[in-house]
Amino acid sequence: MYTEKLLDHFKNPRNMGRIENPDGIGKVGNPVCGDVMWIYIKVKDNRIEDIKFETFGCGAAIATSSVITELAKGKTIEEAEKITNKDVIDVLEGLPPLKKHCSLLAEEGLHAAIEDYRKKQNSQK
Amino acid sequence: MYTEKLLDHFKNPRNMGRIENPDGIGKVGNPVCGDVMWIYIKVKDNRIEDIKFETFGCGAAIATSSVITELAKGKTIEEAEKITNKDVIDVLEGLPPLKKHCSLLAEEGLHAAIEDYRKKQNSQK
Amino acid sequence: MVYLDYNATTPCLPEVVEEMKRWHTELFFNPSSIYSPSQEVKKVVEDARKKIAGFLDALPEEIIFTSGGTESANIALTGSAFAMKDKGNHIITSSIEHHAVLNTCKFLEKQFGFRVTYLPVDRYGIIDPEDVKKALTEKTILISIMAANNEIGTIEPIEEIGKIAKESGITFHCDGVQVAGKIPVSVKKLNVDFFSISAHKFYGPKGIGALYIRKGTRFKPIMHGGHQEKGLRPGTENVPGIIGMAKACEISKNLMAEDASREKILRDELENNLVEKIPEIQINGHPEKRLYNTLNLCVKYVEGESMLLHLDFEGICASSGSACTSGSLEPSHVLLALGIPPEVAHGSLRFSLGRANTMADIEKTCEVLPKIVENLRKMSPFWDKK
Amino acid sequence: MVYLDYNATTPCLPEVVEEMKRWHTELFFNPSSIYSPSQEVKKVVEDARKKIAGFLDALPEEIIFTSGGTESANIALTGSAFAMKDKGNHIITSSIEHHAVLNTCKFLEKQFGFRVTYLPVDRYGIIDPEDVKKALTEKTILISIMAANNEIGTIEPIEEIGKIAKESGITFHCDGVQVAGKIPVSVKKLNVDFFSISAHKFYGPKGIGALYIRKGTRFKPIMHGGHQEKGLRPGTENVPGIIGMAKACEISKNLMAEDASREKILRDELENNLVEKIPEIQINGHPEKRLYNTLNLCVKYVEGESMLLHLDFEGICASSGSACTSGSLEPSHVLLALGIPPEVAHGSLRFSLGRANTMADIEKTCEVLPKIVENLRKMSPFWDKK
Ligand SMILES: Cc1ncc(COP(=O)(O)O)c(C=O)c1O
Ligand SMILES: Cc1ncc(COP(=O)(O)O)c(C=O)c1O
Ligand code: FES
Ligand code: FES
Repeated sequence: MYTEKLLDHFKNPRNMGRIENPDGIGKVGNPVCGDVMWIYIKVKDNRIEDIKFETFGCGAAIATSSVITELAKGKTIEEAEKITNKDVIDVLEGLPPLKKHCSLLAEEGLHAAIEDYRKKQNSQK
Repeated sequence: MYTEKLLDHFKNPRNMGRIENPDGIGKVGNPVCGDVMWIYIKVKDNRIEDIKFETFGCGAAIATSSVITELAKGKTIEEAEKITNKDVIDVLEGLPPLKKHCSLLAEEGLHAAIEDYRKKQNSQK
Repeated sequence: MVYLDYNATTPCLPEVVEEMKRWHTELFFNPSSIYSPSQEVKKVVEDARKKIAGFLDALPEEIIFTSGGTESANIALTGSAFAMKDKGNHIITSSIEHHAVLNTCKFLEKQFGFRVTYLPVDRYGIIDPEDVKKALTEKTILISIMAANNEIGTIEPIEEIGKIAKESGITFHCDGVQVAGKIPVSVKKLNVDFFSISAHKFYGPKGIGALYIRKGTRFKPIMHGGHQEKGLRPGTENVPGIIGMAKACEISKNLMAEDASREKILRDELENNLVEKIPEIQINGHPEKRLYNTLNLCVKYVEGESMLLHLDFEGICASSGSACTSGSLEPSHVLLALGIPPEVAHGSLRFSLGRANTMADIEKTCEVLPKIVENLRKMSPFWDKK
Repeated sequence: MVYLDYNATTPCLPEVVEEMKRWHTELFFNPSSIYSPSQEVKKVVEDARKKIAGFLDALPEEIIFTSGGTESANIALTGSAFAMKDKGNHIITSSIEHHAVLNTCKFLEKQFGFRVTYLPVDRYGIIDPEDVKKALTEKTILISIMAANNEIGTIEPIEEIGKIAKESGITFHCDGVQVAGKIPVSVKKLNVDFFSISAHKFYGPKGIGALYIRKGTRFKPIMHGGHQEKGLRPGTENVPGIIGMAKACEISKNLMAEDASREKILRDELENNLVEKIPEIQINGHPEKRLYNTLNLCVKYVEGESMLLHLDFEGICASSGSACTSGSLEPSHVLLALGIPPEVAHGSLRFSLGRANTMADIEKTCEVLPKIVENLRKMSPFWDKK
């Protein structure tokens, strides 16, 4: 059901863990499947210097978490905002139809973290 | 589905054929299955001296024809009248449920032949 | 033994049995499970679906697996009746369908108030597409016509009827149980929305069949449960059966042309010989538009079962109609629909040939049957009369 | 490979496959045909019926063959609903039934206006017979309660419920799919009117099942066609499947006691070890009234599928619920019915043991799973929090 690529990210998730005192944190979940994803970002000079995730979820949730953090790492905030679930699916070389929403969760998680970062920036101004 | 006994009577039917100028003839049929049985009797001194059948019908129809003629042969009219389909089934060591009516056809055939004989006797009086 | 009842069922090919074996034992996994051995099973099931789709010129997602032809027909009929009862309550079928179709129609009539038109056939068993057209009403939701009749072998003008159905936007089920494996089928060309097949009729295993459902066709499942087959036909998949059916499709595809020409020669030989040797018999079904393996005839003044028993004594397996009506006393509804009088219909025999038959089988039958008929006619009150 | 998903399906025994073989090939005849080879097949089918009847303490004429547990349950439910809709429209079932029962109930509710009471269960999954009694109304026509739950293994008080059903004259269907072959069954003692079984759950072939129907029980067939199975379940008989199922019954009968004691030891070992080694897990199902082969547990702060994938990497086959809901995202309806919060229910694992399991399998699982859980918990936002 899952691609080799996905299983690899699932087995060896990149950027797994937590960032203490992150610049932004995105906490998203899907009420239907109950899966939850937290994305932490550290931003420096408008660039995502570090990114980590914690995920309670299915194989696809974990793998898409891993992929989205890889895709976002090193990107500017604006670049990172343009990353979509489609990019994640492309990296994974496909997802079962039922699992499309897992990649959306990853997209939402990254976007929520960026929004959180922006909010914090604004409140510091 | 059929007993050995039945198959034997079917294969080697006893008293098969026609009696020219019979003393009685019974022509019976079942409208549902379309089977038809004709029983001819020759009576002497109130005794069924000879009996023959012609049957268009299933295996059970042919076998029960054979058996009923064997059972009736040599009997007095009164004795023959007492022969029922149950006697036929006993000789055959059983009949499939769907084929019970075939033995009734045989009983009816014999009784019709006796009735015909009686009628003819009465009209001769 | 001479087996001449291939329309009733066929032997499952040894290579099909062999193919199924490991999916019973080592690779027994439930295809719905998540672990990799199951994923392998799932893949093989989907490969089988592709093969069967290819066999019918359909898409894989248009095939669901069932327990046989009867279930396929029931899903198509009851399933579309229930799904479209808001649209109408009228069904068109023919008077010579298999009981899987006829009795499902009767069920829908009696239990759910559907109205069913049973179209007549001509003396050869052909359904006139014009009759289908004329029977259409505003309430018509479904047409169900068989591709070829199991008793007499007559092949129906499905493509024409399919065109009519398509033009009028009516769902069309075709009972293809007797053609699948005998004649190449393209559900696309036939313009059908449902097509039923049963593996044991083409050297596959018993207990497995398929239903082609054209994409977008409205119907409701008749069974409910897990979401195997996308919930359209729940229940743990009969994996070995599915694989066996796919294998049987493959083999049939390869051997079909060869089977056809060989069996036709044998069947014609049987037909010609019996017509020559037995007086007062009649051949039923269409002279040309007929399955190449099927010979149905009526022997006047003799009843069918008694001939079958004598044939059996000689080691010849034949039937007098369809196997699944052998518990019935009435003459074949198919023969009656052809206009054959009941007493003649009672003397029917069906020989249906298959892959293992040889000329010796035909010769034996031609030698044995005339004698049987002669002896039984001697016993018949009707024959003597003449 | 360590297979711990016997409740999903079991391998078909080689001797069962062997037994079926000749009925596929040499003895392929349609049991409904008239010639003697078919009569032999017919006889074997009836012998199989006797064996299966014996297995359930029923009469042979009370057994019909189906394509599996799902079909059996559908016939029992839809069949009695349609037959008794003049009498009432109320059905009682439980909230932890298999989808074959639940979704058929939903179908009857939505499509035909039946009312269904889904009884609650206690924290162990036990249905209180008193609740059944209280749910009875004048309109109640059917009770359907499973003998043992496929996910958590809890064994229900069928005999008591059967008594209530009998006293009130209500038809009682028991989904026995998970007990057949694991526990001796007497339909007489249980006081059930319908009992569903599926051969692939007890080392028989897939695609075949049976339905016990107590003599005199009112129901209508859900499929229509020829008069196989007295017209109650038409379609050419799956002869090899029937014979295979009978053989599997026979073998199960002989091995049941031995299986039970061996599997119970292994299951308990697995349970005790995991409880000891993994913090914050909970065992689901009744501590004693539970199938001896089933262990269902929730691992807090971890999701089930991710554990299953890691187990699969290690060659261990398990499931998180029933195989046929693996296409669903929602947590198990069974666990929710026990009152388990959704986020905990998401972390469920089911191990179901069978005949081939050894202590080495258990040891391996106990070695592997704790590490998997540890790693996944590291990844979990919830675990870290503590
Ligand atoms: C034309 C036709 N339709 C349907 C069926 C039913 O198929 P099955 O008995 O495999 O369910 C048959 C054969 O029995 C048939 O010949
Ligand atoms: C309790 C229960 N009922 C019914 C079924 C359905 O059986 P099948 O999948 O063989 O149709 C299953 C298994 O899938 C089950 O565990
Ligand atoms: S199943 Fe919902 S995130 Fe994967
Ligand atoms: S079937 Fe009617 S007499 Fe035998």
